[in-house]
Amino acid sequence: MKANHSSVSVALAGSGGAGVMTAGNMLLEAAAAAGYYGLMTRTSGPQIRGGEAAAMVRVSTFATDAQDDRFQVLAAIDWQNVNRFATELPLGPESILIGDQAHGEPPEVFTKTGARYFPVPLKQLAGQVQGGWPNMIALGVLAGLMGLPAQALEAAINKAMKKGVEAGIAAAKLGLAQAANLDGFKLKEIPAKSSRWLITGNEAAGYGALRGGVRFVAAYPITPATELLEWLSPALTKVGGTLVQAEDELASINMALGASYGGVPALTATSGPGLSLMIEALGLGVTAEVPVVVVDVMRTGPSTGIATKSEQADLNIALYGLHGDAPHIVIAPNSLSDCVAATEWAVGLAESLQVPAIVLSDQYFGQARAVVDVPAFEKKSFHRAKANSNGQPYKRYALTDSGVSPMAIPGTPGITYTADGLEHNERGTPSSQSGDHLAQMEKRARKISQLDPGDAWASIEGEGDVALLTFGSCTGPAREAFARARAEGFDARLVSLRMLAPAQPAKLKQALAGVKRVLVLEQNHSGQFLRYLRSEYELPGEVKSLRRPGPLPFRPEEIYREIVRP
Amino acid sequence: MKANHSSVSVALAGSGGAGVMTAGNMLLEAAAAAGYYGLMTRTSGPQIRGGEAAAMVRVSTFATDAQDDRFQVLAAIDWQNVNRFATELPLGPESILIGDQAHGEPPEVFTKTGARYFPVPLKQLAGQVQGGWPNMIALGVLAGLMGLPAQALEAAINKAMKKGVEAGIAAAKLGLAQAANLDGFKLKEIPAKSSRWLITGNEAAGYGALRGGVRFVAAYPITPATELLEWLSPALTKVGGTLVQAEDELASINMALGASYGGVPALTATSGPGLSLMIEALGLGVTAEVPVVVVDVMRTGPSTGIATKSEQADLNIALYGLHGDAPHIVIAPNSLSDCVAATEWAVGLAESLQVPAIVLSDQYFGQARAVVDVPAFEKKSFHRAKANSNGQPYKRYALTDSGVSPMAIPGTPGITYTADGLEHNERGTPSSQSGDHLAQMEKRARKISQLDPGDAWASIEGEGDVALLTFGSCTGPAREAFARARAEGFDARLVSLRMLAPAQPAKLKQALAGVKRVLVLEQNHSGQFLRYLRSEYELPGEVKSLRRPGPLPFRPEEIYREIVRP
Amino acid sequence: MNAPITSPALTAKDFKSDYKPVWCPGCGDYSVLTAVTKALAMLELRPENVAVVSGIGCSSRIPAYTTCYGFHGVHGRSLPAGTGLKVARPDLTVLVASGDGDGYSIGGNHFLHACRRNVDLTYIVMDNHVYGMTKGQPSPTTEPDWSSKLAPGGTGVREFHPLVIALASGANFIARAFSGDPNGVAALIVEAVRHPGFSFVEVLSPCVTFRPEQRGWKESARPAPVAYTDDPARAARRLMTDDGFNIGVLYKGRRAPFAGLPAAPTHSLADLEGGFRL
Amino acid sequence: MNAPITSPALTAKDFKSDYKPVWCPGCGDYSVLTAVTKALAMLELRPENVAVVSGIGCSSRIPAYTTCYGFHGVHGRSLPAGTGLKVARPDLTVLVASGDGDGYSIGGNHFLHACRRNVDLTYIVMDNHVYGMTKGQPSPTTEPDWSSKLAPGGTGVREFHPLVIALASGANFIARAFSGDPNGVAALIVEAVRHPGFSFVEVLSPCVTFRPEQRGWKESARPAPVAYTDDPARAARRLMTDDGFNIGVLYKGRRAPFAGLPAAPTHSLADLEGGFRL
Ligand SMILES: Cc1ncc(C[n+]2csc(CCOP(=O)(O)OP(=O)(O)O)c2C)c(N)n1
Ligand SMILES: Cc1ncc(C[n+]2csc(CCOP(=O)(O)OP(=O)(O)O)c2C)c(N)n1
Ligand code: SF4
Ligand code: SF4
Ligand SMILES: [Mg+2]
Ligand SMILES: [Mg+2]
Repeated sequence: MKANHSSVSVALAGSGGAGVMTAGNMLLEAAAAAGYYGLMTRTSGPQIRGGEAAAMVRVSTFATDAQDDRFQVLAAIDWQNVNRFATELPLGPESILIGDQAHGEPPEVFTKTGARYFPVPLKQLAGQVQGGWPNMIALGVLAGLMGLPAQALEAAINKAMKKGVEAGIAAAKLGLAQAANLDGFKLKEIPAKSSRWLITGNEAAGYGALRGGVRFVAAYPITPATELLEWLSPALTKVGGTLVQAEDELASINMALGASYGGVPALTATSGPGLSLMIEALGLGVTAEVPVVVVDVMRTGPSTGIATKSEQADLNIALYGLHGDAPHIVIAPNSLSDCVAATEWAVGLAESLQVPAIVLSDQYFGQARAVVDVPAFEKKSFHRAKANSNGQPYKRYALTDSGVSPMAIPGTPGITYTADGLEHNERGTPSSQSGDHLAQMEKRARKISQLDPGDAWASIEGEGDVALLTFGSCTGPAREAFARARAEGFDARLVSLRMLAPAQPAKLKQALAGVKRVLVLEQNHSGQFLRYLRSEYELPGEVKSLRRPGPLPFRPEEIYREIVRP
Repeated sequence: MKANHSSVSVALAGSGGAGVMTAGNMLLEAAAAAGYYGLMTRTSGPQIRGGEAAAMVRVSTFATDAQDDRFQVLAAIDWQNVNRFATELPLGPESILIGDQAHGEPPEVFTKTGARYFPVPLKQLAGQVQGGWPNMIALGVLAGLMGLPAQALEAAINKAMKKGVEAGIAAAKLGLAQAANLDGFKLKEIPAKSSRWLITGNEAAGYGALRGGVRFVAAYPITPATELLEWLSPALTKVGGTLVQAEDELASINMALGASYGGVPALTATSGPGLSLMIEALGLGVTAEVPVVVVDVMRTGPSTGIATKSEQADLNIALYGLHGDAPHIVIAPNSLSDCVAATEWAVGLAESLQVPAIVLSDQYFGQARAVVDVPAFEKKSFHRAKANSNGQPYKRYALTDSGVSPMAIPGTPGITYTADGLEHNERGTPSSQSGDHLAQMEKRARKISQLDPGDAWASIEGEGDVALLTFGSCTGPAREAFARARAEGFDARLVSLRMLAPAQPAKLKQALAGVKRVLVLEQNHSGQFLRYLRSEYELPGEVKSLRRPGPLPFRPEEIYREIVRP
Repeated sequence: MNAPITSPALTAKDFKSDYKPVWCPGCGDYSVLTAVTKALAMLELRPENVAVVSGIGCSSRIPAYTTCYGFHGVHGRSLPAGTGLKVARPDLTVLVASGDGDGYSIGGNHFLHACRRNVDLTYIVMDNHVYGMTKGQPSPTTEPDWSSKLAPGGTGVREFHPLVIALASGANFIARAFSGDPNGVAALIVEAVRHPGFSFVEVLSPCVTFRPEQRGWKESARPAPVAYTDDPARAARRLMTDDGFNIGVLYKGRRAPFAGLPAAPTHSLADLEGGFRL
Repeated sequence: MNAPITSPALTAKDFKSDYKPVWCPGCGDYSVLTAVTKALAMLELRPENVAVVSGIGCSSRIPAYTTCYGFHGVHGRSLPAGTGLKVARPDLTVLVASGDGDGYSIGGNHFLHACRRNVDLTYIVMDNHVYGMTKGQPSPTTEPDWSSKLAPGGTGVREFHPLVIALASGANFIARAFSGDPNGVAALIVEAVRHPGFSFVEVLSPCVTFRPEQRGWKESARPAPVAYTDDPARAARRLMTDDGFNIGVLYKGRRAPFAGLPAAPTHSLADLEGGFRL
């Protein structure tokens, strides 16, 4: 068996209590310990807890947060209801199925892909080790199939298990031995190991918030944003901040506004249903010019939808959901690890422009765990312009050229004022005069439209007269598709937008100069991104929409085909 | 003085308690009694009650709900703070100012327009009548200046006053006599009097709701939608329905959904801040396929904005405010009296497509009172498709060709089901399968996209290679501008969209065939309508945006200039 | 389309659907489901004349597990939806089901106002002192010192007292039940449905997954020591000092329920046009 | 930027801004404004160290009429905004102002949870039993038989009892005031601000425009016949039977307030990265 794979994807499935997530996490840790990059995503049945589940682990010699086209290995502790995951676990004739004869044959939906079946007596082998479990045998088999070294596996088990380490290691080694008998998918060696983190998108966004200066968070739990909050709660306490669990999302966003009005950068995190409830207060942030950040970890909509699955369909509400003309910021991280920088940036923009900012993450980023290179942080400084008394009557909403007016922070004498969601004049006094309304509308629009995001507005890769436009978690598979095309000598342009609002027509125009064919890639049904692009930009050449709703992620192969299509 | 005016606009201003609204209403009634069309709008200062106010009355020989370019007469009981209304009361050199010397001279902001000032001793004259009031004198003056007959004035006073009718009439007659001394603006005679209503847009929308079959309303008061609810409350009781005052908008929209689920067509009315709070539940209506109608009487935004003034800036939230992909209906009445038919239609569409519908009215329509021709109602029948047991397992969300699936109404045996905002399969059972999600997304999109609104989607008037696109209350001044242009031999196309969602690209394409120049008219700052048009349609030729935020309405003259501009 | 008068009596089984609940094995909500179906059979209702309305949460999944009409709405809004339904359709029996997060946290305002409004429906809250569905965060009824990922060491916030709030807001019937005794829960639901106006049944329903210690509720729950009162002041005194484990009807009021849609119109649409006509 | 230690004592006038209120002549809220400014002077605070947070309504216009920092937010959300502010800035004195519509109707849920949470702020509700700003609709405290355009003949819905709800939810200080006696209101606000935790002052503040009969409140309001209690059960009994016109402090609790932002960090950001590092 040659070590010629630069990426191997395996899935481990089984019913509740089988320990597939535990084993999946250890496999990821083992891959990391061996110097590889890795990504783990998960899926489970409808049960609140304990039903069938699958851990999907991809190990690679290159950094990626995308799932591959197919899984090389699907292993199952048992096959109970695993067929429900068939669409999420694409296999091919080169794939192999691992299962325990004691639990019957693999479901037809998997065997009909042409995947070869190799039974392994997981249960029986586990019985050979005192305190051994079938999932640890499976872990060993999977690690062995990829060619992960035994030491890495041991290290991972040591790190993860509180008790039963010996038994775990013994069982995993039995699994490793089984793998030696099988045709595997050995990973290429990875040369130098860079400095890495093991992190989920939710943790990354939480950390980005803290880097941006957030010290107050108010929130209401909601899948798939809850882990972001659960990571932030103790972390905030450590850095001198706090998290308040609010009674609902109306409270959480208004608490955040109150704290921010008090001078403390503030954030909340939620998903679609919660964002819906925050719309009114976001408008208050716009009019009263109080910075605030909302991280929307998008899930499948509309309404309650599918709480545990991903989709990119909150673009409309994020961009256009507010009543009235309410200019604000919308930022989308374009990789799992970019959740750090994108959230930090959003906080900086909110603070420096005194405006609400929405970060569009999604369930895919939020709940996936990946080995990533430690991000290089730029030293940008975004600060809230604070006012001090100069003896003049204070104009909170002064009509400055930039549209930004220095803000008085409670406690500062001589410049007290009332922040107001009613239309107002420069002093902040409510006004129903059309002149004041127009002047303040223009001020609020100006501070957003004058913003120059530099190169941060998008990541642009490649050359050529085909361009693919996308955002968020579709970027990962697109990057991989581009790499494949490029490897075959076909270059094209990948433009992944990070700044969705304000739109950057001049920059996109430049990025698309000379382009003849535009592909617009997004994970939703109605083409929200396409519609947004059409309304804000002039797209050159022939435009094709590549879209489908969640939860199935785009695979590199399908994007690749569209890029190179003659 | 020749009776050669087809339209006269007058304003009566004064401080709190001066009775300007009472007099304005009587003037409107008198005009109606004399066979004219009329329109009354109002403005007032920031005080909750009693501050300065102005009644603006336009009387005309043709039906219109637009304000004219300028006021022919500005009368003031006193001038206290009336200058605050200067931008709302445009005057010209042909205009006249009426005021009482006892209250000083008219403010410079009015005199500098070139308007001539004619003092009338309102107070002193009122003193001549036992129980007489200056506002009744002013009423007489204004009626006289337009040439309204004394009988019409008497009839109006008789109708409006509970006591003091004699004194009122006597005072008004003194005013009439004063007018005889002045150069007035006599109205042309109006030939045959058609059958008319005197109605506000809010009443019209309320009546349209009842015509559509609405029998349950739940709502929370908000300016400027409150009068719609106040009209509906007793009216509903009469027709066998009811109105529940909810604790907030979250409750009102969910109550409406509950009633509608029970088979009773249901509605709520609100304005921007309230609509913001209804967003989540509207998504539920989409996913669970429960019809519901929301009338959004738009006011100046964003946030609390200017509660008492008009703007067309809730288009974004109405079209795109829902999280996830949530196809629904958005309808805009294009005249005050169209509030009846548009709302009735919205109810019919919601019911027959089992989907939420939003009606975009605005403060201008809602609170203006006008003499209108009794609308001719089409006999369309829109019904909710109801299911009955046929012995088969009931599929509430069956994948029909039309996308509409017959709905079981509680009480019907054999076909019970659970309506669900979770994604589900045809039976309504929650499902996180991508296949079910896609199928249901397509079903929900299909029923909207397959809808053929016939000619009702827009009103299209005129010919030529210039087209003006607009919606809602901008249509009135546009119609008047077109009439003027046409009178000068310059024809153009006016397309006022009534159906905003779903978009009707094929119909608009046809309507714009051959057009070289497109004007897009809307009353908001960011060009929401323009952006919507760009994203949904291919606009031919050169496109120009005519827009400004509220509250000042567009005047026919400024639109006219843009149409005929070489 | 009403059921024929001679239809045979139904049993609890006829009210249980064949969907497999997503609940964890041992979850208290299974017994509540059993109790609801028993109660409906005891009330001699037919599934098509009953609607079960809920919000979002493990507990709020209950409607589809019955054979009644169900409305599984958005988080926290079960009471408004149930209110709209009952006012519009006074002929239906409406049960509103909720959890401590759905009903007392995000839905707290509707609880206050539903108690005041006194629409004739029955409100059943499955209280497990935790957010089960979102995997273990503190709810309003959670003890202040219960440690969780979101609030390590506890929230420090005093528990919400649902029965006291219900009484203070004007609920017309207040009972506490324990899911460990499904027959007892059923009997209380029957009484609640029969009582006119807004009836509130708080059901202690353990979350075995995130609050396994609640298995101990079996030991704490006991019949209330005294019979219910119809005097709000007396009920207040009792409920303010109650330890949360007295089971039974605790208060019954005599307020008249909120009126539903009138049976028949008194005017035609044309009559209304009269108001506009010149 | 703190005020110099030697700054001269301020008077009520120093807390009154020069904006002309939009209120109707005779509105009870004028006296509440006076009382607030007097109380702040009596508390020897400085305007820059006080924040007045409100929602939407006539009453909610109060922040800008003071010289303090003000936050005039959206309808019904004054308490969350005030909570966020006070938790983030424990050094400030935070007054939250509301009306019976803003605070008890749309804002009812935040009221419940603010009482429980016990953040150290003072909540002043100007209760006029009507929606003044939107021109005369029934509020939660409106009498069930009060006829209005929206509810001809009355809503038929039982009034909301704010003090009972506050107590039931855990408020730490409960008082009722009457705007007809601004000095009395001021004294109660002083006491409320000084009491740690969540202090609730319900102020009967007539709407002379839509409820002119409330001018008669002058006759009804009287000092509470007994001194306040710190026993919730006793307070409950009193408040349940109280006719709504007993003025004074009615309950004082001893719960510890909710903690604000910690004074200093214990870790650096780099420390947190340790958790991700491989
Ligand atoms: C608007 C909104 N916010 C948050 C959520 C996430 N959420 C779903 S269920 C739930 C809590 C449920 O708790 P509870 O009512 O006690 O039900 P349990 O699961 O404990 O039975 C939350 C916060 C949501 N679905 N919608
Ligand atoms: C979300 C939302 N809904 C409704 C309104 C309209 N509104 C403004 S003030 C108000 C009621 C205020 O009543 P209250 O708090 O008693 O204040 P008052 O005017 O009586 O002092 C309402 C319903 C609004 N501004 N925002
Ligand atoms: S998580 Fe708790 S409440 Fe939810 S189903 Fe499991 S045991 Fe029941
Ligand atoms: S309407 Fe009533 S509450 Fe509002 S300012 Fe006037 S008197 Fe005061
Ligand atoms: Mg719970
Ligand atoms: Mg009030």
